[in-house]
Amino acid sequence: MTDRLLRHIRPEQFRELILLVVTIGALLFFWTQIPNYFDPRSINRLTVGLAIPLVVAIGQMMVVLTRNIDLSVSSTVGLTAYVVGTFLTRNEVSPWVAAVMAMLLGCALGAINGLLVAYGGVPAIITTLGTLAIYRVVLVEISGAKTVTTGDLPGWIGSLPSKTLVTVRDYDLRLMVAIALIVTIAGYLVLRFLPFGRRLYAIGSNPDAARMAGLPARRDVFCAFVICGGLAGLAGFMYLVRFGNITVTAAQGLELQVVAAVVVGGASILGGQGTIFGVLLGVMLIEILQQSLLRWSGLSEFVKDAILGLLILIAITVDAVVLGRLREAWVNTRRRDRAAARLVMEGGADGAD
Amino acid sequence: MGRIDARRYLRRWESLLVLFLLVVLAYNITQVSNFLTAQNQANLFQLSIEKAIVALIMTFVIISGEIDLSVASMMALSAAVVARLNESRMEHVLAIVVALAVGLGLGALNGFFVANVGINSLAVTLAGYIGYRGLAQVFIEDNSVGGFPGWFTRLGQKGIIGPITFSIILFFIMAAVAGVILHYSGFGRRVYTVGSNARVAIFSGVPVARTRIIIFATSGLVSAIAGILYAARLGAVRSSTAQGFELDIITIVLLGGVSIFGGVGSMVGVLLSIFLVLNLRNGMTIAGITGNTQTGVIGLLLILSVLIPNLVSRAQGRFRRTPVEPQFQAPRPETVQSAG
Amino acid sequence: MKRRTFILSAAVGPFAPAILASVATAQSPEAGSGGAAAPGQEVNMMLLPKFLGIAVFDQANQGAQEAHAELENPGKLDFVGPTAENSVAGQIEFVTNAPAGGYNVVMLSNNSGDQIAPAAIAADEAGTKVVTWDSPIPGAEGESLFVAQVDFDETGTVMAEMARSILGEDGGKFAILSATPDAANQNAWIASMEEALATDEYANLELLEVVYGDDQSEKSYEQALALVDKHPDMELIMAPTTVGIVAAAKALQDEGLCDSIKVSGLGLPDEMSSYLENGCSPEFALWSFVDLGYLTYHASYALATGAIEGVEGDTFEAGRLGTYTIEADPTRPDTGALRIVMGPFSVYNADNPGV
Amino acid sequence: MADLAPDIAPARMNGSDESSVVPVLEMRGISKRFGATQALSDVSLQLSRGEVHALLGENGAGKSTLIKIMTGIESPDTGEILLDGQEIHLASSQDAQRYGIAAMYQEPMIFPDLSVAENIFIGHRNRGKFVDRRRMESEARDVLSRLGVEIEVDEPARGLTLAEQQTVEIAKAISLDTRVLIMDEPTASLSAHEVRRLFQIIENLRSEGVAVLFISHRMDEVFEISDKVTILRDGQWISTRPRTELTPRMAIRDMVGRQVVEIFHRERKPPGDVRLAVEGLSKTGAFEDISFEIRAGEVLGFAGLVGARRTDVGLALFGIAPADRGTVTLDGQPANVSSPRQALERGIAYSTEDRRQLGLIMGQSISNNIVLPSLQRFLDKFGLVKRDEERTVAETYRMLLKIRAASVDVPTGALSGGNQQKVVISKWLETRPKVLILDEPTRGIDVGAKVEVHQLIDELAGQGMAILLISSDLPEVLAMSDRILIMREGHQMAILDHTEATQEKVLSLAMGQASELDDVDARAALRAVDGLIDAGSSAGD
Repeated sequence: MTDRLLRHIRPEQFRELILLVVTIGALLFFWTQIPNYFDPRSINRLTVGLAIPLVVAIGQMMVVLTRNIDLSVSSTVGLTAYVVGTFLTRNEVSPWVAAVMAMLLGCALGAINGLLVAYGGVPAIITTLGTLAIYRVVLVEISGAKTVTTGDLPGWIGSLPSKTLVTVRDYDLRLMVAIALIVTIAGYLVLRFLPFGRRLYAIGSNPDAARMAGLPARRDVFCAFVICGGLAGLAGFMYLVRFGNITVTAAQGLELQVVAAVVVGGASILGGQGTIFGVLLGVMLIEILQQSLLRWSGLSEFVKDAILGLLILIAITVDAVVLGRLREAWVNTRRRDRAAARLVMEGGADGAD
Repeated sequence: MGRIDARRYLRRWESLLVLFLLVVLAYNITQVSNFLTAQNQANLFQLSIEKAIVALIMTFVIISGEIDLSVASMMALSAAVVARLNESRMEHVLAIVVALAVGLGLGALNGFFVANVGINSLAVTLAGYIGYRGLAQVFIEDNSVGGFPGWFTRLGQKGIIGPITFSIILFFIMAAVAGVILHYSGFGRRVYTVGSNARVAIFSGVPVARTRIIIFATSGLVSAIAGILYAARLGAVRSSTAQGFELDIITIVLLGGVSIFGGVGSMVGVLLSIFLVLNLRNGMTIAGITGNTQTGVIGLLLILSVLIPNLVSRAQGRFRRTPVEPQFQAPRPETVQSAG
Repeated sequence: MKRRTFILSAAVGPFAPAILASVATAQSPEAGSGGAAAPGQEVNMMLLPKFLGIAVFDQANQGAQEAHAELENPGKLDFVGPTAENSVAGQIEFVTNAPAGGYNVVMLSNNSGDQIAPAAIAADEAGTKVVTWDSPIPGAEGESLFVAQVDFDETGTVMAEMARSILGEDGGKFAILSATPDAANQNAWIASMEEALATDEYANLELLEVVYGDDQSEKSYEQALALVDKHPDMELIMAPTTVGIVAAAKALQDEGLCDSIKVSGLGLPDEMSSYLENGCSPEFALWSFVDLGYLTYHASYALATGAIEGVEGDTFEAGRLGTYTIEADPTRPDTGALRIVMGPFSVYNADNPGV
Repeated sequence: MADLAPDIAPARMNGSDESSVVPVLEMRGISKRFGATQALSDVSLQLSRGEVHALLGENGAGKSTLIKIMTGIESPDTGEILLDGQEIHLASSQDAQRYGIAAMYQEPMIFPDLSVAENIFIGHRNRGKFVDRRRMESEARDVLSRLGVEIEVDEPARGLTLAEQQTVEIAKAISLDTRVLIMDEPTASLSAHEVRRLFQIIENLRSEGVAVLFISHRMDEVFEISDKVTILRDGQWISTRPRTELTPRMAIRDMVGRQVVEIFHRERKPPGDVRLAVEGLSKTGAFEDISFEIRAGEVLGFAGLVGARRTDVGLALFGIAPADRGTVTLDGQPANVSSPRQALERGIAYSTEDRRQLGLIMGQSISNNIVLPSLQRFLDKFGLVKRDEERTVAETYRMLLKIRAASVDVPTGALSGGNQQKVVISKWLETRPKVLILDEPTRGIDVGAKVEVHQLIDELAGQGMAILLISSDLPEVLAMSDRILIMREGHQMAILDHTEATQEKVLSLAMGQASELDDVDARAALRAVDGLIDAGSSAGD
């Protein structure tokens, strides 16, 4: 039975299936609990809430694939939001220019991480733990602890968050969500169809082999950090647009939320495994939980973090226990199939097994 | 990539820390007028004493090749438990015992998932990081709960010997005990063994799973102690108590020369790092440098302390480094994958 | 939901229905002795806000710097503070280290409730005065003096009055979006507003819930939207915090909800002007934080130089603001707390946009 | 020794016809120094088209350094590398790859998360800007069929057996138009059947004109497959001869630099009482119905081809991967153990062949490693380690087993393979076992150290220890054992007395239809222990 199942579906796909079912289950559950849950308004709120963590998570995942981690993303988001915000209070530029500025700044910050990790040989967790603090300090120092406020920003900042591309029966596709979706699709394409993307999997999957195979591992790891920084920069721009008021604490704590989403989405902390679709589901599940518990009167919102913690624990345990077994079973099924095929090919011999 | 001669490596690291410490001390003594007063010295410890205490057990955790991100959340949870029980008029000593038991139990639970279920500790304790603070929220919601008995807050705030508080005395006792256990006991030897190569440990009959569970359970217990001391010092508890402490604590330990890959590190290094960080913070605070900048300076120190030796040895061309450092305990078991 | 906040205003003065801007004139220039402290004396000052990164605290610093220059103080005036997530421990750290840093006065906007008391007492014993402003130490231990921006009991009435003026005579339902649960000033204001609501005057105003945005934009933003979804019949969000009010206004504007739900509370005219224009926030109130910093500095300077002793009835000259008298703090009875009330409240609306 | 080496470099012999005999790759006068060690001095080597060239030498002879230089991982201090007679410089492994030089190692460098096709083509440049899966997969199928193997190319490589992974690596090399393929101990972990298949592939490569540099410790393989043999010793070139002009005895002499007694000859003494009795031991998917007994002072050899599941029996007795059925008694007491700890308590010790991953903690000192399994005995009543005692004991082993190290504080990572093996054995001896299971105790160590290990086995047996010797080195098993148990695919074929055992007899019993279903012994231990780590069963305790 499992054999037959395993011939058609790989364990990784199975996990995504489970995650999808859980996500839909959560939606249905809250639908029965919260009035007007599938209202256009609620759905719009949910999708907009997804946008920023999703963009950061896509970048984070690229780094995690290479068996590294970037904890500095939250400071990058905060710093770019602040710097671009300050720039905008003094200069009138178009949204596009501002977004590109934010991404470039993010890339630069990511490049510092990438240099230290890929070329300086400093472990990623140490590097980004350091830059998490350092980028925040830069923010505090250049801001003199002052705040960017909506009032000082150009008018388009005020209208951008509610800017809607398509509306179907009051269900909006907001610009912010569209950006996040474009990033997600781009991430999917890069990881699936670019040699660079496949190399990221290779590097995390077996770093020694990557070196032996002559892959440009240093450069690729560096690039992964730059991309992660760039996307965090873009998220910084989105953050500025969405919240308008940027204080020195902007986006603090986002890093672990994003890592949690990536982990729940099935990317391995040890690199080499994970899909964009999984990350999307991971971000969605966490966001649904957070947003819904804030609005659910059946349970105090104060239990939401406890539930979130439990959820992560369940996700990783299911992964370790169930998927570990499945993967082993899958490998065995495959081998048995191959051996059987070979026996047939080689004329049967004395069917030993 | 195992470090072939860990001892020599550590000795070099510790010398570097001593040098840093001397520079900072020299600056503080000459530039800060009241630096050497007993009160200031006591303050210096008192203000970060909870982090220093947790850093002691975090040293064990990281040397054993694991990480515990849940310590600060555990501090908040134990403090919240004490506060909640105190509020519902439970005998205060009993409340403390319950909170300690919670710490021990949830720490052991972390350990169970790491050692017996086989999940990467980063993932397990990330769940704890979110979940334990979540439990604290369940207990005290977003209130600030205080009203502890007088003896409890006095214990956290008033000096026992001059300005030296109970927490400071406890820290030094715990540091001595931790040092002896890590470096001179059989358990300490096992911690290094498990962190260096868990497979060899299993083949040698070392109780690997039990060692890990003990480490994580102790981590929970010590975090609970620190959380309770923190509650006593502040006199009131919120669910956001000790937020962000975990990264400070890990930074202190790594700055002390403990390898994030496990198997390498010494208590002397960590103590030096604690003294360095405390003095640095004290000097900077008195010089009017804000908390954020302090953290940044320490972060920079952390990166430089790994980067500089790397660059030096590369300049000397002694060995090539691998382009991609494995992030956490390589090699990776193929059969089961860790997180997700 | 059961709350365990500090109940500060046990006794509340009589309510004048429409006090608003006119009432809170705090100066009492007729009161006796004291006078100006001699300028040019060395006093080392620390201005310690709740945390860094909030516009109003920058304004307070501006006022303090103004007074610092005016009094030709050769000592230092440092504007330092913790970050938001580390506010409680950070404030305690700064106050604890203040004597060693050679500060004579710490001017504190307390965000730590009574948790800061031990550090304040220790600082006081070590010769560093603790003068609070904006937000006091609830139990007043270790605190020499509190410089209140307005009469706290009055704030509740002002907020109730604004709520009624927005919701109309028929009243309606509203929620409060506060700062942190430890913020003594917000807690006192909310308590005072709840008392006001208990009177017949505001009987048709119903407070649905109090939530906390921790003075962080994003959390306040999310909380505001959650309030909207949780309470479909809510018509007003009252945010007695400058961060919360602007985040809530932005959230409602982004979601296009300003027609049905309004925002009010305490806000900076600078930050709120666009929401005043587009009707998201037709009315809000505040006082001058520049003046608050200025006054706090003067009071602290007078105290540190010995120009006043810091007892009830002392009066002193506060530069361009005139003369002030120290009085017992009626919002914190039985604690021996002393305060100076600055005032007045400014209410901003279409007639008085404030910018 | 230069006098022993006739100069047969073809280029110089037939100088006239340059184009046909210029070697594909020539290493000329290569020297390399690491700190105080001269790893290579003035070593030369020529590889020609379609030639299988074996490289022999003891551990530390400089083979791996030479390979690293050929693949651009290290650069030589002096000397030149010529490709088709043109000097080239290899700054990185990418450079080597570009010139068509590839290497494969004992442990295949596979990406378990990528598909087979991707594994083959991941290192390729100039395959266009995008990944064209369909084209890649069809090309991968082509390459694999050229090698005569059939593997599904669109599935993750984690599902492959070790041999299949090697095939993928060879396919990768071929797809890169590799002209020189270096194979570093490719057969070390393959079953006999798989070795045959590999040799078939090497034949294909030879006919395609690829130059193969083949490194192996197994003399029989070297003599079977290679055209030419080069021998290194102590970083120096000793000889290069056509295989036909070489005998194993000559090869060993060149490798060791002296005439050595190849095999230790053991005096058998009458054994004592039965120590370990095993009855009907079975483990599903591994081995079936194993029964034997070992007496005190007896050496029981475990012979069989790789894949015969001998290691699994050892792991079961030691409690790493306990058996499902059957009984084990030790000195008459039941000894079915479920963890190494229980095994050690009862006096069963197991020395693994994988020193690097399972045997020693390389970063820790000799003394720490030696006392590790018996740490409990070195603790005082406070649980503190009695360091003096620890040192004394470690010193004793250093003297007794002639471990060559400056002191017992030296980290084991700094020792040679043979000395590491002695530390491993010391560590188990210190547990004072009644039964010692030795799994491939002489694999990968040089001939001198091998003889010392054999002497040690003899002494231990003489002291009354029961020894279970698992070895793929048939002469070693024949020389050392009192009796020999022969396994084939998890089944016990026979137990022969040393008097009746001959190489032919043992081999004929051991050979048979080899199974391809499972990984081979060398990985069984790793897999078992990872199972413990991951599933974290209580067996660790």
